[in-house]
Formats: sequence, structure tokens, C-alpha cells
Amino acid sequence: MKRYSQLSRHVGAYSDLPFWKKAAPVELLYVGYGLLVVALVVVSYILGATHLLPHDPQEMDLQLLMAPPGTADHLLGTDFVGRDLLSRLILGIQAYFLPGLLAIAIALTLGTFLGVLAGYRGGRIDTAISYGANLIDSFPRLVLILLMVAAFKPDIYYIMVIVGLTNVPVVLSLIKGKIQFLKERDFIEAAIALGLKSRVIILKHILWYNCRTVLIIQATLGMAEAILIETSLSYLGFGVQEPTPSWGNMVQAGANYFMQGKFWPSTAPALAILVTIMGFHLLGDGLNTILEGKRGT
Amino acid sequence: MKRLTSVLLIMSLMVCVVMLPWTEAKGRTDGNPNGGTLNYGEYGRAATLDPITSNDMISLRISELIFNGLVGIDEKQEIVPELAERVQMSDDGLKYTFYLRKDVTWHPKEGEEPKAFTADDVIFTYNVMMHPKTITSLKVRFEFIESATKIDDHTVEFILKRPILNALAKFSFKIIPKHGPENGEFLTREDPFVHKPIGTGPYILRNITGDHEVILVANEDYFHGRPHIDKFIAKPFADQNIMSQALMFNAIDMIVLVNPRDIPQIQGDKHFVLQPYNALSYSFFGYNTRNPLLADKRVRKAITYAVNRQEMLDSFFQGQGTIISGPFAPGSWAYNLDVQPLSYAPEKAIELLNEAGFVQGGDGIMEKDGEKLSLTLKVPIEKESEAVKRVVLAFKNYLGKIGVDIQAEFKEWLSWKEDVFLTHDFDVIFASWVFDDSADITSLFHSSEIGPWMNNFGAYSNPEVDSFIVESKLTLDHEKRRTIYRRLHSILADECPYTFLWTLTNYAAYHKRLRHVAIHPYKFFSFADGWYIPEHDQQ
Amino acid sequence: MKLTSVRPVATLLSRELGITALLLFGVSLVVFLVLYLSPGDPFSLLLQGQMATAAAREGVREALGVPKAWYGQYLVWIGNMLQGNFGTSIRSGLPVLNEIVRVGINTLYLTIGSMFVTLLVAVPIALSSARRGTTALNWPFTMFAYVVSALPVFWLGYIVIYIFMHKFGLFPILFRFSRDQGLSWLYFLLPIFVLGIGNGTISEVVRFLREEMSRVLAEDYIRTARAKGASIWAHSFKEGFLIPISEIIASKIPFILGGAVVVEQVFNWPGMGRMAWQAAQDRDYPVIMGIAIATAVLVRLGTLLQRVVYIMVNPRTS
Amino acid sequence: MTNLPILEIEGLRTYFFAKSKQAFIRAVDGVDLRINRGETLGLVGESGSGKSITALSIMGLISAEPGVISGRIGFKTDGIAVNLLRGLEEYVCLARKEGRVMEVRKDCVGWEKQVELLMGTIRGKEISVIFQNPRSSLNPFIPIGKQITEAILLKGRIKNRREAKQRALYWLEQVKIDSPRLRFDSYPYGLSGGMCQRAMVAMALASEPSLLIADEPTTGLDATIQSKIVDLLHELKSAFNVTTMLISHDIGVIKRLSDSAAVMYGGTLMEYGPAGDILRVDRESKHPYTAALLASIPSEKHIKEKAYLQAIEGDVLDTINTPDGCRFYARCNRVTEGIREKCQSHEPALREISPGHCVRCWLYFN
Repeated sequence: MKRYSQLSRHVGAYSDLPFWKKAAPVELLYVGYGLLVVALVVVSYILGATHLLPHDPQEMDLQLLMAPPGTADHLLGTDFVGRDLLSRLILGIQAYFLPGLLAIAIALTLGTFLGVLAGYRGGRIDTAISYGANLIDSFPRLVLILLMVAAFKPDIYYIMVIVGLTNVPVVLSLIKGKIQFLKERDFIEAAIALGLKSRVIILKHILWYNCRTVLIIQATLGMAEAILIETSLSYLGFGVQEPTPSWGNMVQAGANYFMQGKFWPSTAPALAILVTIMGFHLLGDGLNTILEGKRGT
Repeated sequence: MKRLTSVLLIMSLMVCVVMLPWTEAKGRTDGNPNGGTLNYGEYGRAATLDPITSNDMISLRISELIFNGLVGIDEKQEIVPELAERVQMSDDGLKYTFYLRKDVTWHPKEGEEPKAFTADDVIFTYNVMMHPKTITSLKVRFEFIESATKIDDHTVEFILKRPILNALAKFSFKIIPKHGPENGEFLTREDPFVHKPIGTGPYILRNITGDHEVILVANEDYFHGRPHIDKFIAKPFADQNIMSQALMFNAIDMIVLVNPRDIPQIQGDKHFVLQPYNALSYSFFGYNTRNPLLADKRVRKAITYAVNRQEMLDSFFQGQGTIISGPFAPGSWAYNLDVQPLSYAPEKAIELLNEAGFVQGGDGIMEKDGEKLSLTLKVPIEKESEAVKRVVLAFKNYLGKIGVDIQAEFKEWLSWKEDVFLTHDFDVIFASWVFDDSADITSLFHSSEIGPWMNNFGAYSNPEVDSFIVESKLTLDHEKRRTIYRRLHSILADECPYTFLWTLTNYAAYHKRLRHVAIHPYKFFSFADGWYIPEHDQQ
Repeated sequence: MKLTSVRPVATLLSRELGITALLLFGVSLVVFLVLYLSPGDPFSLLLQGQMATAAAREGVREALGVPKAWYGQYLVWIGNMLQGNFGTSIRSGLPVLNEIVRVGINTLYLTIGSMFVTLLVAVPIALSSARRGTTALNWPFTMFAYVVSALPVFWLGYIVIYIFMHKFGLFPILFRFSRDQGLSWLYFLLPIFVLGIGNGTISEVVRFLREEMSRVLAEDYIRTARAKGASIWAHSFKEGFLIPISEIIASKIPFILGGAVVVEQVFNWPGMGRMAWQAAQDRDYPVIMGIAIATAVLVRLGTLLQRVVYIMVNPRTS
Repeated sequence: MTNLPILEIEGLRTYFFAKSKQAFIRAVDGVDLRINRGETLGLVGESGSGKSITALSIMGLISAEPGVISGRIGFKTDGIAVNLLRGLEEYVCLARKEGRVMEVRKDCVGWEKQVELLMGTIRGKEISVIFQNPRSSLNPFIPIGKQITEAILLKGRIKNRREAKQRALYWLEQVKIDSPRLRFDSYPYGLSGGMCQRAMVAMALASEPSLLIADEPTTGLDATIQSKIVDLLHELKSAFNVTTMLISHDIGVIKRLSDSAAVMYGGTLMEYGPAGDILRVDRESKHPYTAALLASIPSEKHIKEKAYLQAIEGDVLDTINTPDGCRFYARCNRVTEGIREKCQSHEPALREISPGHCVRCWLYFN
């Protein structure tokens, strides 16, 4: 009976993987990397708090401006007022982390709430909400931010509030879409028929089971976006202001010397940005794949 | 902020007023070759191109090429005739009569014969300038004029309200043609004239391109003779780094104002000339004496002691500037050379603070009966001007050393202005003034100038200073005035309403194929008709 | 399909027009309010060069006949706007509409061009990894996409400029200073390229498109198609490609417009972003309002495109 | 009716690796089948017994990753003779730790390429499929007419579009869709389930295949429609006499339509032979599972004797760790003491108990 079988019960005939192919699935690497980045953030906070930095990030040496990397006890050199780049680089992330979280929180909470409202209730509320979303989408973001910054002061938190708000429509449409999808599949009716309270349906069955991945991804993206926006604003002069170190204003300050062939002062923070954003993106991706049980990058 | 002309100009004035009548201005007989194009880079764009509504440096420079005043100044900083052949002033100094050149014609309007320049144009210009519906920053400068009347086609007479010093210099305002603007009474920015002005100057505006490049061509029948260079092109830039690269890579031939950080790179390149000229402005830290902590002169002085100005000047500006001790241009008649800038002496600073009753707190910050000596420093945000950031940060750093805590707060330009001049919500500001002609410092330190949108933002009031200022205004005797100013200078240097920092040396950079380049410190292009490019470089 | 989808599109258009009008009104009102709240007097810029006293400031308003109250200004503005008159810039005195049209074109090039670049990079990656999963071929590209979308756009711009200057000595061309028309396309290409690569959305686009596509590929009807031996691409095209792409385009326009503000400054590109920035600093409200309206219209066009595509494609809606 | 086999399946095994459990799900575990030209083979069994997977394996639609197939599927008509699984296993590697398979790596690209290569000439040309729940199986974005036309054009006999359209309309008539011209341009969402299924059938037949696989053609339709579809299939069968592999859990359908039948359980065949023999209720010599199946459906006998239907005790086989013995042992109600531990320890082979009729049960090994 087993005459033809190459695939015996213990799957004999199939050749084995060479050992170097027995690596962990790539998603785990992504998540690992992402978590590493997050860990680095924590480290930055610890170092900042315990003053274990190589230098006081505010201490200047006017005799040593724009020192190249490897200058005596300035590993990455110094910036345009002679402060130690490495120390500022380490603290740089702190300019974003909490504000970024704020932006994310706003986007997610508001977006989810409105999304559920629109998707679940539908009808008039839905139309009203989507008008609001369109309204927000239609604004020239950066100009709005500038005016706001002028109206109050160039504080990263104000900026992040706006960023958060401008991201509400994105989350909103995602959640709404999910819900409508579930509705098409008669999922919600079924749940109601089962006699579940709508609170339970929404929180547990819709948000937790069906939307958490989307939300997680949005969160990771939000952090990445927060960093990029601050960087753009820094170029225009309205990002995080001196003396607070932020990668954005470091890249900006350094870029002024880029054209003169002095790359390091902008490259170091730019790479930091790159590494971090990659971290958050990949974290989102990995989690997505693992939670959804899909394959893919 | 305030209108200005060169202070050096004021000095030379003393001489040249006596030299009337002037020698007839010579034509272009220097035999230098004509031809070639000059591309120069500007950081930003001109809003309007006429001399009346425009108020940004870029427009001012361009209108210098297009227009003339009744009088001008030559490379030796002396008043010379331009549209006026000569001037007669009454002994009481109240009546100025200008005899105009007869050989001057306006740039041709498209499709029209070039019109001749007459007295009507001068009267027209004056009236337009003064018309209530014309919005211009010039008005305040000419309120001293009582009336302007046309005697005949080539003679104009100005009556002054009161005799003022170096009035003649003020008649360098640019004349616009009667047939220029569409509106015959006043000029607004909506009048097409402000974008295609016609003047009498060495260059004719040809057009403004889609990229906001302003293209000027030589005026063949300029009354001083045709300028050498065929074409001036002003190219707007939005990024200073890119602009300086544009120069380095020969995309443009000249930058009117080089960013200090680029000076070394340009110096390193043999193809370019760095030409210094006086910035005619000085930077300072201004204190808000409404704050009781800063009302105490000793605190202000302590801060001044604590700041190492020389170090900043050297490491931020390659030492290109002069440290000053008072609100006057160094080298001008008003500047008191006997008053030395306070030296860098942190220990003295601390002494002074202790004297003022401050003691080092636990956290190293000075405090007086429980109140910490912690000040907010408000600074306007300027895109990619790290010079400002540098000075401010260094300041914070220096004061930290003597236990004064500075909270640097960068604000968007207009809201900064409101904080400083309207709500007075600040302790210290970092800013610059441009020198006022006649070195008039009334608006800065006189107690009558305290209030919203007034220049004495720090509410500095000192009866002695007030009285000196008033006295100086009343006198017409130059020597007397000079002594008063020297007195004022020393008082202010000691009182430190500001911490005076420095007046910088600006640099223009240009490709060395440009020759005979003389620069007016402020109007910049005043002598551009003499510039030339040798044939072999004209390509 | 043509016939069945014309009518719904028509109705959609008419409805969208109404909505758009409403939105534009909303946008203009909000922007105006923000302007009003932000400190600084638009007219003070006319008096720059002297320290204008409060009196002088009032004088200006008198002279220009501007209502004192903000709502007065707004009403005047919207009144004119409805007659197609967007007013004149306070700074330059030029009619806002013409100015915006003039520079708007440039920004349109930039926006559409870079959108195209973004898709050009993202789509192949997304499709291949949706179809085949992670492979040795598409993985490096995916990573590349992630890297570039993590770069600060102006810094990327600097790098590109630096390389083109120092390695190829192309500076004059980059900035349209060269009369050499042969290479002037570079001038258009570089900013578009930089903004397309650096607007930070590529990774998002890749992710979105990939998810959508792989969702569709798992559908039963695709299995049927394969069983038929039909091309999967043809069958998944509408739901897996057309609709997501149109959604991406619609949702990313605001982002790219934001990026334009920066890129236009780096590349000295005479566009709306720069204008907006200048105007915002001058509080030049006719210009700002004009630009706000223009952007809003642009964004709405994006959304409209999406809706039209959706309706044309999706039989359920007709 | 000739006896030439058109499809010969030998030792077909289709496993899916469950990462979480780190074990194989043996969806199909050693199936041998042959379908002769012109005949209709009914593949019957509970859901989850591997019927559909068998069909998908034949069509090379095992895209689920990582799915592992082996065995041989010989397809043979005049002109073509191929093994539809040729060389597939080169694209799969296993990672083991002490004998246990930890992970399966599949070079999907290579695999897909190979499948395309093998199936290129088969899919939609030689073999075509009718899937279950037609609603989702038809492309919702393309009018049904178009989809049928496409099938015709893909078959390649007819090149010109108009002709193809005519042909499509013809088939729509054949499957009794009223006013085909009207329906031609309508989208699946606009049609009833029955309509869709008819369209599906039309599409399958339109390519005039030498083998038609109907995978649960009646599932997901309500009873009346079901019978209509069955009637339709029956007519079509007599009209066109297409060789058909009919997959269904509904014995009634199988009975009605198929010449020979195969009963599947736990991924393998339990009984195989002429439909008549196997599905006749009163006949004794048959596999206990078959018997149980039959007992679970209403028949004249039940109605006459008002007997209760008997459900099959126990659950469907766990396909991850299948027992060494008979797969049905756990649920079998005819185990005699004599054979009990044979049943437990060894899996019986298919044994021919009467010509063309094989059973996999120790009862028949005496």
C-alpha cells in the first residue's frame, strides 16, 4: 500500500534543511529589533536621569566648535556651540518619546471612538463624522502647525497634539472599515443574536479581536511620524527649540555644514532617526504578522 | 527696525556742506569695458520694487539700481549731486532749493517715448509719500518738511519746519515719475507700478521671471553715462546653504551678505573676493527694568561682566566685528572712545551680585531673600540663523557660571515682537538695532518712549539721560552735541540698560572677474554703475 | 459596466460638489480663526523698517479700508471670494488667485510627480511580497523602502544635491541656472525624486497595498480564476490594486503637500509650499486663505478620484 | 463507455505543517483512485475527510504554505499524459530536531513555477472545477458573461471574442438561466445562489474539459435549489457525458449522479467501487463507516419502517496524530473480538471483495 509513498508518516523522503537555513522566522527578528530600539529609549532615560552621560549635554567649549568625531573625549565630536554630540544624541530621543505617545494616544482614542461610533451606529452620525474627517484632511498641515506654534509657543507637545488630531481620520477610517467589513459578514448581527451586550461586542469582539493589530501598527507608525514631522519642522526652525536636544534640531544644525563637506554632525542624528523609525516600523510589521498569523515581510 | 543712513556719512557731511557748489559729476570716462551679466543671490524675495512702499533690504537694494535721489553719496562717502545739479540752503537752514539736471529722462515705458525728468516728478514723489493713503515707513523721516513747491520746471524748493542737522542727507530719497503709478495721488502695493517701476537710474527693470528672478538691463542713456555691466539678475534663494553653494559652483557671481559660517570656505577659494562692509547695526541684550531684579543696575552690570564678548566674537564670527560699549557706531563722532567695554570678569560679576544682596543658593543659583535670580530670555526664531542660537546659548552658559539662571525661549517672530513691544512679557531679549542717522537715541532710552509699540521696551528711565537727550536735540552746534553724546555714552555704558555686544563686519562675496566693486554699506548698489567685467571674462 | 456606472458617478459628483463647498467654507473659517488667534498684525509688515506705533497701525487699516473686527474681515473676504475675487497679497499686492495658479502648477508637478515616484517604488515591492511572500528577491527592496521612508527629507535633499554637485558638477542645471536645455529635466526630476522617496510614506504604502493584495489573493474567486487558468493579476486587479491605490493617493496628498513645503525650500522650487510658509510668517491672510482653499480643493480632488474609482469598479455601489 | 483511465491517483498525500503544534495535519493520507473516461466518480465522506483537498491537490491549488504533497497524479487523455505532481517535492525542505520536524520551508516561487508549468496546459483546458458556495467563487467585480467568455477564450479553441460571447450565451442557455442575454452583463451579487451556481457550471463546461471536478456543487444552496442543480447536472451528464469527479458529503447526490463511488475517511479511502453496490442500503458486505453513513440518511426504508436515523458515534478523526490501526476503529461498531487488536495495531489495506469493489476493513480479511 505504501508502495508509491515518498511522504511516509514521518515524512521521510523530503530532504532536510541545511543547518544555516534553520534560522528563526524573520518576523521574530523584526520584533526583536523593534524591542531593542524601545530598550534603547529606556536606556536613554536611565542615562539621562543618572548623569552617566560622557558629558553634560549643555556644557559648551567655545574653543572646540564643530570638532570632528574622535576628538579627545568627544567620541562623535562637538556641535556648533561645542557641546558633546554623543551625549546629546543619547538624550535626543527623549524629545519625541512622550510627545509621540501623546500624539498616538490622541489619534488612537479619538479615532477609535469616532470610528466605532460611525461604523457601529452609521447613518447621520456617520456622515457627520466623515465630514469632520474630511475637514481635518483638507487642512494644509504644516502651515496650520506654524500658525498654532505662533499662537502658543514652539513646544513639541502643541505640535504633537496637532499631529495627533490630523491622524484621527486615518485611524477612524481604519476602524470604520473593519466594522463595516464585519457587518457585511453578518458578524455583528450574529453577536447581537447571541445576546451579547453591544459594549462587549464593541470592546471585546470588534476592537480586541479584530482591530488590535491595526491599532498597534498605527501606534508604531505614529511614533515614526512624530519623529519625522519634528525633523521637518526643525528644518523650518519650529521644531524642538534649543537648548533641548532633539535629533531634528541636531540634524538641522549639522546640515548647515553639510555642504562644506562636514557630514558627521548631521549624519549621526540622521542615522539615529533612521534606526529608530525602522525599529518602530518593523516592530509594527512583525507584530502584525505574528498576531494575524500571516506571512509576509 | 529704524531707518538709517551711514554714520560715516554724517561725519563727511560737516566737510562737504561747505564745498558747494559741487564739481559737475563726470560721465563714464574711465574707459572700462562694457558687457557681461551679473547674477547675484538674495536670501528671500523682494515684495515690491518701488522705493516708497517697499521696506525690505532686498527691494531697497534693487531700487538703488533703478532710481536716483536728488542727492547721493559717492565712494568717498561724500554727498554728491544726482538729480539735482546743486542746492542752495538759506542761512537759517529752513529753505532748501534744488536746481535739477535738465538732461535726465525716465526709463521708457513700453510703447511710449521716454519722458523727461522735471520738478513735477519731485513734487509728485513728495506728495505721494505724504499722502495718508500711502503706507510707507518713509513718512516719519520727512515730517520735518513743511512744504515742497515747484519754482519752475527745473527748480524745487523745500521749506523745513525746523532747522535740523544734516538735512541734506535726507534728500537722498528716491524720485518716482509722475506718469508712473496709475493712481495720481497715492501709492499702494496693489498699483502695478510697484512691480514694474520705471526710474532714472543706471538699470532698467526688464521683467520678473516665474521663479521671481528680477532682471535688470543697462540704461543706455543714463545721465552719468551707461553702466558697464549689461545685465543684473537678482536670484531669490530659500536656503542659505544652497545659496553659498550656488556661488561656489558659479551658478551666481555674487552674494550680498555672506553667512558668517561660510566665510572660511569662501576665503579658501581663490576665485572669490570677500569684501567687508560695515553692518551699520549693533547687537545687544536688552533688559526689562520692570522686573525688580533687573531694576537694580548692579545686576545688569554683573551680567555684562559675566559675558565674554571677545570669545563669542572670535569663535562665532571669526572675530569679524568690534565690541562696543555704547549705542553709537564705533568711529562715528558720537562714539566715546574713552569708554572701554567692560572686560570679562566673572569674579567681579559675583561681587556685584553679592553687593546687590544675592547669595549662592543650594542649587548654585543666586537668590535674594528667597527669590531666585532666574530670567527668561526671549529670542525670535529665524530659519537657519545659528548665529543667534550660538550667542544666546553661550550667554546662558556664561551666566550659569555666575549662578544666574537663564530660560531661553525661542518664539516665532511676530509673537516675539508682541511679547517685547506690546505686552512687555520678558526679562531679557537678544536683538539688534540699526544705527539711526544723526545717532538719535531718543526713542531707545528716553522715558517718554515707554509704552506699547514704543522702542524703549525695557522701560529704562533715568532723568539725567532724559535731560541730556532733550538738550542734545535742542542744540544745533555740532561740538556741543558731541560732548553731550560722549556724556550719554559713558552714562549708558555704566548703567547697562543693555549689554552692548558688538557691531559686525558684513561680507559680500563675489567672483573675482567682477572689477572695481565699491559697496555702499547699506544701499549696497549705489556705485554699481562703475563695476565692470573684463572682456575675456564676459564669455 | 460603462453604462451602469455613469449615472452613479454623476450623482456622486453632484453630491461631492455640495460637500466640497461646505468643507471649503469650514476650512476657510477655521484657518481664519487660527490666523486671528495667532499674534501679530498682518499689516505691521507694511510698516516694517520703523517701529510702528499703535496709532500708525490703525492708520494702515483706515488707509486700506479694512474692517476692525475679525468677522468683518472674514465676511468681506468670503464675500469677495464668492465672486471669485481672492483679494490681493498684503505683502506683494499681487492678486492672490493668479499667484496661486502660477505657483500652484509647480507644486502640482511636484506633488503628482513624487506621488508617482512613491508608487513606482512601493507597488512592485508590495505586489511581489503579496504574491510570493518574503523572498530573497523582494526582501532587500522592502528593507530599502523602509530605510528611505525613515530619512529626514531635507537631509536627503542635501545629500542628493551634494552628490550631484560634487560628483557630477551639475549644480547650475539643478537650479535652472544653466541655459543648457538638454539637461534641464534634471531640475524637475530631482525634487520630485527626493520628495517621492523621502516623504516618509513609502513603507506605509507598501504595507497597506501588500495587506490588501494578499487579502484579495486569498479570496475564493481568485482560486476559481487559477482553476480556470486565468491570470490572477487580471482578476485581483480591481479589488486588490485599483481600489487600494486610489485610497492611498487620496489619503497621502496632504502628507506630500506638507513635504513640499520643505523640499521647495531646499530645491529653491517656486511653489505653493514656500509661498504658504512666507505668508504664514507674514500673516498675509489673503494668501494663506487662498492657499488653504487651494490645498483643500486638491485634497478633495484626491478623495473624489477615490470615490469615482470605487464606484466605477464596484458593481455593488451602482 | 471505454475503460481507459483518464485520471490515476496513486498514494496521494497532502500534508499541512502546523507551526504551532510542530506536526503535520494529514489532510490527505494515501489515496489511490482512478477515473475512467465518461464515468462519474462520486467522492463521499464527512466534511474534513479530505475530499476537497484531494480535488485541490489535483488542480495544484494547494497554495497554503507550507503544504506538502507527494504521490502521483497521472492525467492521461489523447495527446497528454503527465504526472501532475512531478518534481514538486524538490521545493520543500524540512528542518528537524531529533527526528521531529520543527519547520517546513517551501520555496514557494519555485513551487508555483513548477505547478504553473505542470498545470499550464491542464487548468481550464483539460480539467475544470465547480467550486462550492458560488457566490464567493465568482469574481464579484466581473459580469458572469464575461467570466464565461474568458473561460472559453482561455480554452483557446475559439479566438474571436464575438464568437466566444455567442458560445457563452449558448452555455448560459444550457444551464437553464432564463433570459441569458440579460444575465450576461449582471454581476454575481445581483444573482441568486442558484443562478450563480448555474453560471459556475456553465463556466466550467464552457471550456469543454475532458475532466470536470465538481466540489460540493450543492453545498450552501437551499434544498429546492439543490435538487434543481442536481437535476441540471444530471441532464448535462446525459447530454454531454463529461467525465466527472463529483465530491459531496450528500450521499443522495452521489447516488443520483455517479457510476462509481469512493468513500473517504480521515484522509484515505475506506471503500471504493461501483456506486450501485456501495450505496445500496440493504447490501451487507460493505465498510462499517459506509454503512454508518447510509444509516444516517433518510431512505424509503426508514420512511416505511419509521426507523430512527442513527448518527455516527464519536468525532471525525484527528488528522494530526492518526492511530497506527484502523482509522475508523475508535468509532466502529462492528469490531469483533477476533480482530480487535488487529484493528488497533495495523491499518488494513484496500481489499477487493467483489470485482471492482474494494474495502479497507479487517472484517473482510478472512
